[in-house]
Amino acid sequence: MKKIEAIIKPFKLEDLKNGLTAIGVKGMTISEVKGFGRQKGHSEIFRGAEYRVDFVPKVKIEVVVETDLVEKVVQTIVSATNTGSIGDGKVFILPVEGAVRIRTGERDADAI
Amino acid sequence: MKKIEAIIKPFKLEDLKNGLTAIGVKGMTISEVKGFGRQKGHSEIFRGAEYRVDFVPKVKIEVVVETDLVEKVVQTIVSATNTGSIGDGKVFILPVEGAVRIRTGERDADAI
Amino acid sequence: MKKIEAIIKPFKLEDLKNGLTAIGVKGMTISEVKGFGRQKGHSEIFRGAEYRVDFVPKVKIEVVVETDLVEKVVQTIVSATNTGSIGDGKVFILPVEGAVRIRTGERDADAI
Amino acid sequence: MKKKLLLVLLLLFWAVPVFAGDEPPTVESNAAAIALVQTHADYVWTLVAAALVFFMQAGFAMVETGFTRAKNAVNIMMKNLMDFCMGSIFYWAFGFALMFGVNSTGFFGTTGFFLSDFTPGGDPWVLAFWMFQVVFAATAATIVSGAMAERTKFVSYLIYSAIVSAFIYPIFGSWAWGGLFHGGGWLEKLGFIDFAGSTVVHSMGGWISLAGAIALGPRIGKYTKDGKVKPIPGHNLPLAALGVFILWLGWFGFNPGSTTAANKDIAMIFVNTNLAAAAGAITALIAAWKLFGKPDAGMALNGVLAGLVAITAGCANVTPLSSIIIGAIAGVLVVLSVIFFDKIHVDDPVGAISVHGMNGAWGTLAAGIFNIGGTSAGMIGVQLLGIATCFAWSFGTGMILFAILKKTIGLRVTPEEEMEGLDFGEHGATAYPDFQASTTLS
Amino acid sequence: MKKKLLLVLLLLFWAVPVFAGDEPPTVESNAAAIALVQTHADYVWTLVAAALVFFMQAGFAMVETGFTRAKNAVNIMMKNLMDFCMGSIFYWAFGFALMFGVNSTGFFGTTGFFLSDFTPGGDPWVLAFWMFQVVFAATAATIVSGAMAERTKFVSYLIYSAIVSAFIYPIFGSWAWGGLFHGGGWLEKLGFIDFAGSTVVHSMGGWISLAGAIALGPRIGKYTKDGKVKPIPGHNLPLAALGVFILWLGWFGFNPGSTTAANKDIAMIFVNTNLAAAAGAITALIAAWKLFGKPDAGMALNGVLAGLVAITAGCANVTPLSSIIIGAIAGVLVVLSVIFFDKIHVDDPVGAISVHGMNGAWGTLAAGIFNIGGTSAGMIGVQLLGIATCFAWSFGTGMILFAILKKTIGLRVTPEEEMEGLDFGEHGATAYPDFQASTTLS
Amino acid sequence: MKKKLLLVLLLLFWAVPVFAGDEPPTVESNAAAIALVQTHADYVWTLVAAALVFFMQAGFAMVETGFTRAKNAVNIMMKNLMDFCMGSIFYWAFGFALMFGVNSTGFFGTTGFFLSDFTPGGDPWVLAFWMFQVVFAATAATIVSGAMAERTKFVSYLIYSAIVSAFIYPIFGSWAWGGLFHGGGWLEKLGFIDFAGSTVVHSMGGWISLAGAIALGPRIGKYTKDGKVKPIPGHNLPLAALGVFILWLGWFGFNPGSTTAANKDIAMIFVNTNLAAAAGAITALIAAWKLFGKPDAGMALNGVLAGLVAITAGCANVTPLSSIIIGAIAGVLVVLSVIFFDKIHVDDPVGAISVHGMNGAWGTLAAGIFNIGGTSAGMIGVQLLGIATCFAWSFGTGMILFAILKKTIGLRVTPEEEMEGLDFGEHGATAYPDFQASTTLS
Ligand SMILES: Nc1ncnc2c1ncn2[C@@H]1O[C@H](COP(=O)(O)OP(=O)(O)O)[C@@H](O)[C@H]1O
Ligand SMILES: Nc1ncnc2c1ncn2[C@@H]1O[C@H](COP(=O)(O)OP(=O)(O)O)[C@@H](O)[C@H]1O
Ligand SMILES: Nc1ncnc2c1ncn2[C@@H]1O[C@H](COP(=O)(O)OP(=O)(O)O)[C@@H](O)[C@H]1O
Repeated sequence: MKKIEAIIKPFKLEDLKNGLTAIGVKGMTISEVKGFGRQKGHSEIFRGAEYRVDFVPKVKIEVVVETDLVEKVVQTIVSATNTGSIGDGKVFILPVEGAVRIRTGERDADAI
Repeated sequence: MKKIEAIIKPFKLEDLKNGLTAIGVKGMTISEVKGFGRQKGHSEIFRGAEYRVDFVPKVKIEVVVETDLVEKVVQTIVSATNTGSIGDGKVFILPVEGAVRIRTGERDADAI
Repeated sequence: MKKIEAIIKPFKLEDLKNGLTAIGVKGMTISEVKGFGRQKGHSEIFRGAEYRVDFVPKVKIEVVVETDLVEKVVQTIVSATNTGSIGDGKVFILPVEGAVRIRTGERDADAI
Repeated sequence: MKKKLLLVLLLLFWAVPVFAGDEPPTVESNAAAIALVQTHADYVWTLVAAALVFFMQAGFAMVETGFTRAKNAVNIMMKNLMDFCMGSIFYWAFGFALMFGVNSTGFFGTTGFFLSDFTPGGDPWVLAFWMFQVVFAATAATIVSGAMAERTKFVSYLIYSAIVSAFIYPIFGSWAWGGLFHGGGWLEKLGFIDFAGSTVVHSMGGWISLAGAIALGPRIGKYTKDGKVKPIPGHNLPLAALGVFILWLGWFGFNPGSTTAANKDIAMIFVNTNLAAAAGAITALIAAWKLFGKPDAGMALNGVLAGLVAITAGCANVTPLSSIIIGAIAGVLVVLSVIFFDKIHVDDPVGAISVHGMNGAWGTLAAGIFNIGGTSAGMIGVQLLGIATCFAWSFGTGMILFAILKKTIGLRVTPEEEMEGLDFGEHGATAYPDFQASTTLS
Repeated sequence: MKKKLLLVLLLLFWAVPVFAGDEPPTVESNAAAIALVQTHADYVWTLVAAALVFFMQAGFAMVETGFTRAKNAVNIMMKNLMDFCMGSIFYWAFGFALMFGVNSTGFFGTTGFFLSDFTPGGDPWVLAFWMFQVVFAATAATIVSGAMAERTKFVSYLIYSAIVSAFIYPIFGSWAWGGLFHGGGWLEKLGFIDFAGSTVVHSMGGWISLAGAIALGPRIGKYTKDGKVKPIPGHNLPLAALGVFILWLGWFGFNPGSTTAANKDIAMIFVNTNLAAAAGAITALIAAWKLFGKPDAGMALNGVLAGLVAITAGCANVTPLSSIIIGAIAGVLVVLSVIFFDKIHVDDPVGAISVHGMNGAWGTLAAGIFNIGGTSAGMIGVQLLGIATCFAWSFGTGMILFAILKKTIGLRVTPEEEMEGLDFGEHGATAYPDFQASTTLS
Repeated sequence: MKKKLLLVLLLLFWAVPVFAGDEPPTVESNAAAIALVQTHADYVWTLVAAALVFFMQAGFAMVETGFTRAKNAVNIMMKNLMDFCMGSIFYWAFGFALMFGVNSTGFFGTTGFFLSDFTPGGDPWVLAFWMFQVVFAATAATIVSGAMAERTKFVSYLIYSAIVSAFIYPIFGSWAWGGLFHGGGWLEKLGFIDFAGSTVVHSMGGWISLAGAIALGPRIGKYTKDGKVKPIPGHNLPLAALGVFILWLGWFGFNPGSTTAANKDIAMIFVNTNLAAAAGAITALIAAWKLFGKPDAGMALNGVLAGLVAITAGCANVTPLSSIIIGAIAGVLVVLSVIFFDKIHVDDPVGAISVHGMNGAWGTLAAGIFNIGGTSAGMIGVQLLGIATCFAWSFGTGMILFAILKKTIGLRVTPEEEMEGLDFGEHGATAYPDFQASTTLS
């Protein structure tokens, strides 16, 4: 089992959700994050003084899937969220050693 | 060392916190997330037009513990947050290769 | 490749960002979290009744780097965010099995 | 220019209808014209005051929303908006007639339904007076929404607000104030003093709030199994503070406007209203500081309102110094009262019972005690009678009304809906969709 | 004390300038003094009403901000603030003269630019009247900002607001209201009834809103490729509700203040205004409940405004009962109209077209239908003529204005800026930096 | 009906107490009755204006809260609420007497403590006048809370507000305005012009703000080690904008109400007030646009206030055109001044020093320069003398007061508390518990 974390541009979330459900992903968890990277932030003004905002709003998607699905999920994420412009984001793959569905106590494959 | 991530229903957080502290867990980190899964979202109306809200508010708990504690922690989480209804959430177990306590520089077991 | 997660005091974020960029880290992702640990929360009052707030605001930094950089990054984080007082936070190191840059499809080392 | 001329003509015309407009003025025509100008001033003042009292609806909405949770903000706004709308229509249809219609029995009026006292071309004073009275009726009604916040079915609340504005408020009102128009009630005949409504409006609302809070029971999670109070902090204290400022402003219409005449009396009423509010805030702040170790903001805000409610009965017949004393006592009273009702597990999210009920009673008593013309056992007795009658009537009818609603369409939303929030459950809405909620106060 | 004496003297002095101040009063001097006191009351009432109408600017700002997204909140506030500022200056320079200057043709006035009608020492009535009129002009202008929200270039909006206040609004206004001062227009000569501006102010703003919304096109994401409506929920409904309360308050200046005189007529206007608003909210709520299954908050708020707009034309010449009917119909009309404009993909974020345009027209028609003095085909005809003329003029000139802006400096921000929000793009600002935004409504 | 009769009687009764109520009117009784009606109009206008000025407290609270951080929102609300409450009580006890009591020396009054000038049954004008004056005193006091925001101990602020309302403000006030009642000060005797208080109220508040900001030092993180300005953006700009709208509304009481009489003069004052505010916003916007490349919202809001402050002194003795010029200059001045004070590291979170101090001075000077009756070196001299005296007095006494507070109970909270926020530290509260805070601005 792997956990796939993707950091994407917020307005791409819906496309991503649709893409993943289309390939049979049953669930995912998202959160509001802020990103720092090649895509620079911008300067704002408050009552006459300028300040930098270096962190850009992003959305993080976490989806845990069985290992054999990983490549497909990654492909789907990339194609659903790629705009070709700086700041599109990243996908990271992390190992997962176990999963439990709280409602039923089911484990691993059955849990997701 | 493992990191246990649990996605739960927000109103269960306090029970979970009490459960974990009861078994000697010293710390944890939580965050506001939104979930997508079997538990469907709902439709809302704004000035006469309907729209779907597919993501359900959830709370994510991250707790890093030594390997031998994992099973106990998982059990505690499940029993503290299970309501038997769809959307109770998931528990995921991820490997952790190291930990540092910033205040002291202590490592691994001593860090948590 | 490893993912380094640090839970820090919010006001230390800027120092941390500067520290990491100084050692050549190109990107990172941050999120608002709440922490529970040795640093106790506090009590508040609302219209005459007291209640405990056990969770303390923290910021979580996630940075994925190549394995050989890990130690340097951890050092930088600790020195940038250490204040010596309870609640400074933790650093966790997790394995990462792959990375993709959504914009280009570049993989692993090239992705970050 | 032509305007002023026109006015002179108009004045003369009004004043001496028998002569043509270009008749030269006489002493008599002047006297009549003077009275007419005074009447115009009375209209302006009464209606400007009514507008200020109307604005109190916004104040209540802000205070109640600020003191409750984000997930119920839309519902509370809607309750505060719609109870005024329902109240306006039902007070127009029934309430005003019951309160100010010709009243042979002394128990309620029987004429003037649907504003039938007004006929085009006739004296429009009934309209100015109605306008001032309808905002009072709506005030009494809206007080209750705060105490019943975060758990009441919207449709049941709408029905409640219609009934209160149409019957419960006006009938008691006719006993104390009917004589201000065509009516005349038994209580006023005994010399009951309640100039602007500490009892008629505020205690009324407060005691119905008590009935509502009891009928509903506390919000989920407000009291732990072992009986401890678990406060549910309000989600927007700046909004609550804005609401209090708006209410204070509105009270400058509520109290001085109750003269329904532009005269010199309004000066003392303004000063008394302001001093009582200030004193109430200060003593509430000090009391909270002593009791809880911190100058609690919510209590200071309640203290302002307590002072305002308490001076409402006596604002025209006590001195400024007495007003400070009355307000100061109100500020302490509200703090103790809030603690008391929490202790007995009556869950009143905004403190409506303590602010309006308790301090309405205190203010009514104080109007007797501090009366400029001196006080007497008899006077105090009548005040106490009025206070007791108001409690019996409003708490009693309130209990009956809520019991009926409970039995029929139901009074409280389901636990699931209450957890998720009434904004979604009742209105399918979210108050703040662009902000990440914090669900983890814990 | 000395104050009152001083007043008597002052009065006599003003009244009979020929005599010295210590001359004994005469019947004539008294008559003049009475007229003067009445004039003072007129000034006070007209200017207090103007202040209330001014406050409607805050109401519009709150409603529009509450009904749109957090990322555009600063921009909307700025538009609502600056259009009033631009309007004040341009109405002072040009608008007032075109609307109320001496008007030989019946099409626009030609005297009184830069308030030149006023000379120190002269009759200041022109100033009181200007003050009351400028807040009306600004109301017409600011209505449009809501319909054009979340996508309009700030600089283009500033230019628009100047043009509307200087030319578009005043020229039509001179046709209907010029006779209130030095002017006199063809429409009022036909007997067109629009007491406080359902057509002159609200339809005007509504139809320019329609032109603006069409010229701009819908916000990104409002309508899906397959033509479905994808609502963009407002970010702060409590703020929107506060705005509606403020607007309701302001309308107590807008309608009764249009007497520009302290007299008894204001009583019925107050009552009618209040009843129509209440009825509008109730029927809008019921309509929404029936149609969408829930008592939609946004629609109830729009319903209040619809009722207020609809009663504005006839508030002085219909009965309270008629006002309830007019408001009740307005409440249903606004719901249907909002649905209609969404169906034809005219993206009006706050419902300005439906509230002000449609109900301004309805209210103007209703003023003829429900006229206390009775109605007639001719009367209805004139009302319809006025409604049609207003549509032709304001929609037409609006379309031309926006087309020119489009061709020249551009009317709409870039898609990138629109996605990121106009607060940053136009003002380099963030409305709520201390709150974690929720970008994932999805 | 019976009401109007009753009024005639009442009028006659008041007017000619010697005769019975049913005496026929005479020329003399009419003259007296006319004066009485005018007096009633004066009471209504003065007290309505006082209510509007009171509401400015809400405006200040909103502006200051909106321009500062969420973690201090409760504290700022409490400061704005409690300084008015403290001010009301201390101005009642001491301030009014020092300002308007009989003043033999020309330096302060010595009669009328605790409102002892009023005796039941006596002329209530002193109460109306007090009501109007207390809201002015509280305005001067509350201006300072903004400049001292986000770092001042709550208890020290309470003490400050008592001292200012009881002594610092009234003593200077007696020099310029004492003659409006029983007093009479040296400055007014020289012919100093400050009709509604550019100097007496606003510069006073502004210069004490300067003293406070200096005494406290800047907020942690406002200036980097290398001296760069690191702005701390306000957390709720819509709230700040609402505050500005409320203040603008309140100024329609502040300036025209300063006639404390219902007369024709209020018309020009309304117009001047409005035009100066509009001009100030426009020039501030343009200046910001030129200087920073964007139409900065905060500066436009400050521009409105700058225009309002600047016209306050001369609103009754300059023309509308002059008002536009005065406001336009104020708008530029406030932008430059804000930049200047940031450059010298005086941390004024809301710009109180620039808005009230600098523009109060400018407005006072302008009242001399643009005087309708023409100006003169002597007149300018007296204006400058008044400006300088105000600075010396308020900055001086402010510095002393804050130094004493510093030495005794302390003026500033601990760095830890400042970082965590004063809401928790001072009040044990959270302003917005249901929202996820964003702690990571950069
Ligand atoms: N090394 C990293 N570790 C974690 N998150 C990263 C890292 N680098 C980038 N990110 C995340 O990815 C986002 C996009 O990266 P960025 O370099 O801006 O653009 P791109 O991915 O197109 O090169 C950043 O905003 C940040 O949230
Ligand atoms: N594959 C997954 N990866 C990550 N998070 C998931 C996954 N599936 C579900 N979740 C999270 O768990 C929550 C509950 O899952 P859901 O399917 O709705 O109910 P249940 O766990 O009872 O079957 C979801 O809201 C989502 O946050
Ligand atoms: N076992 C854990 N797993 C995950 N996060 C933890 C754990 N222990 C502590 N934390 C996080 O680290 C933060 C600081 O820990 P704490 O014990 O309060 O202070 P310190 O790190 O100085 O000992 C906590 O607020 C929490 O967010």
